[in-house]
Amino acid sequence: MESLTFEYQGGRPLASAPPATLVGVVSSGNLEVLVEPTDLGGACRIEVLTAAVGFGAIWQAVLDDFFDRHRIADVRISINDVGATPAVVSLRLDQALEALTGGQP
Amino acid sequence: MHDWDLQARNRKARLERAAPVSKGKVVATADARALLEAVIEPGDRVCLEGNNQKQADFLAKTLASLDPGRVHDLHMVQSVLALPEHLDIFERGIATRLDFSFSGPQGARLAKLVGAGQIAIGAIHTYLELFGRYFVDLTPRVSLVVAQAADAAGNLYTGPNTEDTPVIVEATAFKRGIVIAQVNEIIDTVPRVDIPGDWVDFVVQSPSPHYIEPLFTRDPAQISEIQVLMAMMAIKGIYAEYEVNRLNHGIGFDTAAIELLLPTYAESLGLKGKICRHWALNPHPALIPAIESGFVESVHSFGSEMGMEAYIQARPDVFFTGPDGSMRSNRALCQAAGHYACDLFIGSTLQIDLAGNSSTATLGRIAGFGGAPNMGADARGRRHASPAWLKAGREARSGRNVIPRGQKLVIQMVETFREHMQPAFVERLDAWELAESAGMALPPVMIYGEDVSHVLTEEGIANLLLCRTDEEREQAIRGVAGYTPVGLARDKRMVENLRDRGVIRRAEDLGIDKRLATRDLLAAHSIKDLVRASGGLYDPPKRFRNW
Amino acid sequence: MDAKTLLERLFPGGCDVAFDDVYFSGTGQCNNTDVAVLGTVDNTPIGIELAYRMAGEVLDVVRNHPGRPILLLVDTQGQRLSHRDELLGINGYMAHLAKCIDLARRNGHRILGLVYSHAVSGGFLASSMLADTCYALPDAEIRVMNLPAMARVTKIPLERLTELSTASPVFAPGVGNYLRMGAIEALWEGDLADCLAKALAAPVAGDRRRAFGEERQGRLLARPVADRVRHDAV
Amino acid sequence: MRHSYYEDSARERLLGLLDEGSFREILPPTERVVSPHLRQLDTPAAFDDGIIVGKGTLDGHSVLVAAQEGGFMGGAVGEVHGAKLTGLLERALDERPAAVLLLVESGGVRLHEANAGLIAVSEVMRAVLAVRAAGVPVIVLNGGQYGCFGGMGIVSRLCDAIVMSEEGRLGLSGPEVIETTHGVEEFDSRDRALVWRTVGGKHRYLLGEATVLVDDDLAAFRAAALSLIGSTPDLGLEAMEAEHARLGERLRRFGDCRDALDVWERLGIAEPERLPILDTETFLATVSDKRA
Repeated sequence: MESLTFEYQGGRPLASAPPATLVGVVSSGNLEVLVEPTDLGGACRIEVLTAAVGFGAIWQAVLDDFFDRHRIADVRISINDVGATPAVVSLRLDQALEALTGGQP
Repeated sequence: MHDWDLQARNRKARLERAAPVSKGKVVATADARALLEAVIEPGDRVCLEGNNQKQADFLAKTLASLDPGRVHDLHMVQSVLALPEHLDIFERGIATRLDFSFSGPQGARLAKLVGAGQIAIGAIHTYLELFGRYFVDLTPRVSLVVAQAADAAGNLYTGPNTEDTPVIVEATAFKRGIVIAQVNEIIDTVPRVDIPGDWVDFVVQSPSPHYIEPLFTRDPAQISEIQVLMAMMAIKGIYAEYEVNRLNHGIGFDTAAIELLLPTYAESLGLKGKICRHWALNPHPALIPAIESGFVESVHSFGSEMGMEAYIQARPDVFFTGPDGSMRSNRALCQAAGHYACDLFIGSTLQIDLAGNSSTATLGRIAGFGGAPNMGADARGRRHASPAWLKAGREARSGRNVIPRGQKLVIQMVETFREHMQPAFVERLDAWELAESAGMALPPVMIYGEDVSHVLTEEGIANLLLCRTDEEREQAIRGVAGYTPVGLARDKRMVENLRDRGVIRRAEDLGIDKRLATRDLLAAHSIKDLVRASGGLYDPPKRFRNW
Repeated sequence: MDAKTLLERLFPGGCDVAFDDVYFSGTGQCNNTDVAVLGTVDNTPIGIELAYRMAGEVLDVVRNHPGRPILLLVDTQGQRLSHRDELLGINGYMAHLAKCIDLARRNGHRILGLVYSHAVSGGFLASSMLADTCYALPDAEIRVMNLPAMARVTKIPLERLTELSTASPVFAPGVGNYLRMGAIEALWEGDLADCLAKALAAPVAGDRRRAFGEERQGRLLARPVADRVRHDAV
Repeated sequence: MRHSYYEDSARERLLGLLDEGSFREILPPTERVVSPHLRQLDTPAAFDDGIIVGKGTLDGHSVLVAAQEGGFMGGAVGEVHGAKLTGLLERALDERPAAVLLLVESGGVRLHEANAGLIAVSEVMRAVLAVRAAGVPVIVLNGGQYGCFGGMGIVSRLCDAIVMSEEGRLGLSGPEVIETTHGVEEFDSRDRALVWRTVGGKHRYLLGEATVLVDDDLAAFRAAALSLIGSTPDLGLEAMEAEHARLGERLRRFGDCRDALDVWERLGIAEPERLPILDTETFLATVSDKRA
């Protein structure tokens, strides 16, 4: 198991503060993503707990791109991962944001 | 005076030695061993039938049980090393030399035996190459083949799994060799004659029906949403744009996803009747919904697939069937069809390098090639035109002062990471190391980069036809390699430039909403859905059922 | 301890218990009160016939001897593992036994369980664990799975499991672990007749195992989590 | 269009089953009440420990619901997971909803915390019976990919009714466990047709263990649950004696059967080998007067 934390600045706060949302399942090749609007002083914080050790650089790249796509602030994202591929991670993150904002930017 | 009839006299001597154990052409099951010891001579070139579907398993077992003191130094020529007995023959010292095409399940053991010096490999071929050499310099002296049934005159009925039998028997029988067939039953009249009796010397009933592997069945339940997305890109970004109507699909969940999206997604794009009408393909159960919805006009097959018999029989307008109603397959002819008459091949692989070369080789395993290289190669001898072929050719030649010609579409479809986070894109194929460690003349490349027209991943489609330099080609591949080390090392500006030029196209560039890429798009979600789509005609093997 | 010795020590004044292969049932006397006894011997697997038979015995006590306490003395290696038991719905037979024991409880029968030899998984779940209170002899064995098998299934190294099991009661076999986690009320030692008498006299108030687990520091989350789910406002 | 219950996650099932917007989760993932034991064994935890519990409405009727997530450790019961289920059932004693719905999907006890899981299942069993004794029906829905085995297989049969699809499986010991212990001759776990005709929904329905058999369709599960929430639990002596008689009759009638096909033939079903492939509607029509 490996624990990784990433923090991004410069995003925009959400229009409203929607309730927290969870997508995905903690199963082999999959992950769960919990997204919670919360006051982080304008930051977006992503905490990853993963069963696959040694992929920090790939997480960094995947999450950089995710943040570039959505540029959110004051959101805490928590991930429990069981070796999902970057494609699945990106998909779940996008789904979680979609579920959180109901498709509104 | 030169003697021009040595082969025929040798054949006669062999037949005479076998006379005591045969009644006409029929040999009792218990006498199979005696028969082989009578007709096979040390040093013979022996062809043992068995592809990745049906197996002459009883004759393989019998051959492996012979006394190496009497039968030895055989040169085996065969399509596939599938059964443990195929290697027992070498381990026991009965055979020493091998020419073959594919060894999937036995690849690791094969590598060990080669390493130990117990097998000398002549060459690893594609199916068509190997079949070709049966008529040039690898003609079998004795062939051990397999059929569903025989009559007393030796006429063989193969049922839907004709596969390699005709090409093996033709090469052997017309060069004075000996043909022995194992059959499930000996009956008075065969339902149809797949191999004429006067090409066959002996028939033996096997103690149990021959083994067939259901190799082409993919359970729709295991198709992922990523594979659905990739299938959407294949249909919209390639099949529709090139108007692909004649094609072959590799085996895999990626291609099964495409088959299952035809009646739903492709239909919604108005593509019925415009794409995917003619196939060189085994009867994939995943194709049933597309057939039922009227997408598919014809399918010719290398072999059959377990459980599809009744469905095929009920759809004679689509499949090639005999007067008895059951399918007639033929691997050699379908391989030729796939190579020359198809506009597109799409399949998966394990590794792709920066030039687009792909390989399924892994260290410690000698896997071979099978049919993919013939499907996945531009047919340089092709002369007839089609819209897809012409468009691909135009793209490859635009801006160059060369005479116009067409080109085949060869698509490598892979997720950037395989399971356990193994990257599909690599700087250097493992095939190089394998070649060095196994003393091969060349690294075993499945599909050469120069033949690949597109690389499709969940990140998008790289159209290699439009690349003008090796550097562009490399960046186009890096550009769809996602978060693999190869992908992360891309030149971002160059990749964006390639995207602007349409060399790289992402899902959004194709107008595909990724949110729609869910399993809901699949025309069947389970094997049971396939059974229902077939009107109850498809009868899947037990292991694929959940009812 | 074998069942006959056990019965002699539980009922020094004698008891009327009939053995039939691995099954036994009857009555014993404790302070002039009749106690229904049923159980198994020889570390037996509980299949559908045995579960059915025990359920019938419990129903018989409820029908014919209102209020009579029931003492469960089940020695089992767990449910019987067979295709035929699954075919006929062994889970339903186990559930039926559990329902019958619960019926007896609701009809005023005191239900006691005593693990005197082995108690494993399904066989334990459907019998003694349904008792008002369950006790054990100190040298009895209670488990779901032994550690080597657990290591195979979970793919966690055996050394790691063995090491952790010295500190955590949560997965390793052992009566002590079940005591700490609250599933075993107490260990019976010394005068077993006296233990039985005291247990029959003790008051009962619902399922207290979570509270014991928390008090004994063996199972810290079950009680607060269940309480929160029961009472949190939503 | 059908919406597959089998393919959905527990969360999707639960949201799709209840009236839209009515679900309120208790101890939601944001509370992060995770299993401490998994972390200790270097195994990933889930924020809801693989079970979602809460309240909502079903066609306006107030219900308490729990859904097990088979994808997470096979839906197995650990300390937190089990305590959430027990707590929810006990909540029914206070709130008296129209019913408690259990969307089961579980391999049984979670081995990583085996003792805690076993005790937890026993607490769930006691709680189910307490809720029923208080007059609140407990209804099981079983149609997930991982089936329902082990302790949860027993729990299911303690409830008022079981709704199954033919894809659902219900048993005690999983086929793999039996094969590992007694060999492939006893139970070939890879023979999926054998597995399903032994523990699958159709056989369970024919034996009378599943109350209702539905298509693998979320709406069909919802309709079946709705049809059952009015039932009145009966745990009295006569009811138990009647159940005892039924189970005894099953033993007498089918005790020597070696395969589900023997059972079905004995039930008087013509061409029993055809049953597995029939769609639900045809199956129900074929067996309507033949159930045990």
